[in-house]
Amino acid sequence: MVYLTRSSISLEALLAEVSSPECGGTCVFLGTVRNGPEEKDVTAIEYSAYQEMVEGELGRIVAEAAARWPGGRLALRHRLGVIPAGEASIAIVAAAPHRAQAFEACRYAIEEIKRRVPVWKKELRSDGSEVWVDPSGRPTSKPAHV
Amino acid sequence: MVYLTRSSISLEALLAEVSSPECGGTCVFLGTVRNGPEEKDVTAIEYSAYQEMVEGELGRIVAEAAARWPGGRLALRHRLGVIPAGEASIAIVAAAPHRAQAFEACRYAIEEIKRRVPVWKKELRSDGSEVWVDPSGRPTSKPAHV
Amino acid sequence: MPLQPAGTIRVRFFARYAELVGRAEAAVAVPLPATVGDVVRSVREQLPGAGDIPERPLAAVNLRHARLDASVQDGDEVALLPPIAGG
Amino acid sequence: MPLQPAGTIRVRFFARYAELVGRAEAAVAVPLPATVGDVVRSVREQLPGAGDIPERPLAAVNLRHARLDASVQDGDEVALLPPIAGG
Repeated sequence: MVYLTRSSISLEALLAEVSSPECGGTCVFLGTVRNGPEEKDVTAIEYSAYQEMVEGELGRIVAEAAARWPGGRLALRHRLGVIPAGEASIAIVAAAPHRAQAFEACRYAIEEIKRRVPVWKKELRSDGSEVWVDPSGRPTSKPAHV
Repeated sequence: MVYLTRSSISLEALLAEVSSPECGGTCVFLGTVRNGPEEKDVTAIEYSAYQEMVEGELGRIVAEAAARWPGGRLALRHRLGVIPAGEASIAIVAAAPHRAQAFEACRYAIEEIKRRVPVWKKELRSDGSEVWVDPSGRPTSKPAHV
Repeated sequence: MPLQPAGTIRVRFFARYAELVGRAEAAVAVPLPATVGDVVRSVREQLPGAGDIPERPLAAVNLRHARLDASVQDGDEVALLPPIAGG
Repeated sequence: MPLQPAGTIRVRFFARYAELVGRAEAAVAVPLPATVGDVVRSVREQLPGAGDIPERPLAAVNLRHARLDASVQDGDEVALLPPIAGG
């Protein structure tokens, strides 16, 4: 596993991966498990994936970003398994000579990941129910075990 | 000093400031002292500021972002003094319920900072020369001590 | 009449689809030539529980996204992907 | 003829401008009413080294960015700001 992990994501390690004297701007995106007003007492989300394909797609996204923003550097990690609310499920770090490139590369990576990378999430709620999350970000499918 | 510091910036502390269960997306911008092909052996940059005004402008930028992206949270630190190449001079952390808001708020903050916040930098080069940096990001003014 | 050649496709299920069919994968025989759509039809007809998988699901062939009209060969791996929700 | 009132402006210099004038601040007397532009002119005429400050520098009055035609009052703090290069 290159891009996938089942442990906490170390932002520091990712920053070290891209750090370079030529890069003056670094943009980071962190996606964290949310339990806000749109959710219903989410205690954690269980992330599952088509792992072999995820590794392939993420590698392609990194290569695309490298081609599109030459001189930039991109590192990322997606966490799988049960992730408690508040912890990061994904971290993307894009460093570039100038800030516009860093922002653009980072945004590109997360948008492509949301669109292409086969990962699924199931909300685990405090009442014990489990609900698959649909791509709009809201759970709409029937509870899985009813 | 609220937004200014003369020590290393702790990204972890800034992330903790904005972290919230309602915010699922966090965008970070780090500006680091560069020594790339556009520079000439820059060992460090000395940052100076009109400190009272910097604090006021940064406070207004944070307030503007709060008004523009309600539900979002912004934290930032600008470092002053001599900063060695590779270390961060600025860190901005924007958390929001959804990622688009986090990216936009973070980008807004850095663009406004570059435009409005009275901070200056002087490149310290390995040959002992010192050069004020102009806003385009390149040193063009005459060396200061010649 | 010559015998029509058949291919064996390894079909993989994930997330909610895996729950619907109660398994993570199946070997499905299809007459060749065949498309991803043909594999989906076979799966939905043959596997208990698979009728609740949409007629036109997101799919991948050999670890790459593929349209339903893409062709499949003997030995290919076809994955049926619920709506992606990563990141 | 009545005496024209005068104001005392605290002028602050930063970065390269502070190096040019060899000081961080000065008290400058200007006849009132006056604008930021009037203060800049007085500074450039009166202070040794200040002639190298541009005629139309970036400026602030009382910690806020101000145009050169903004008016100043007795006791105001006017800052002359080299091109901003922060972040």
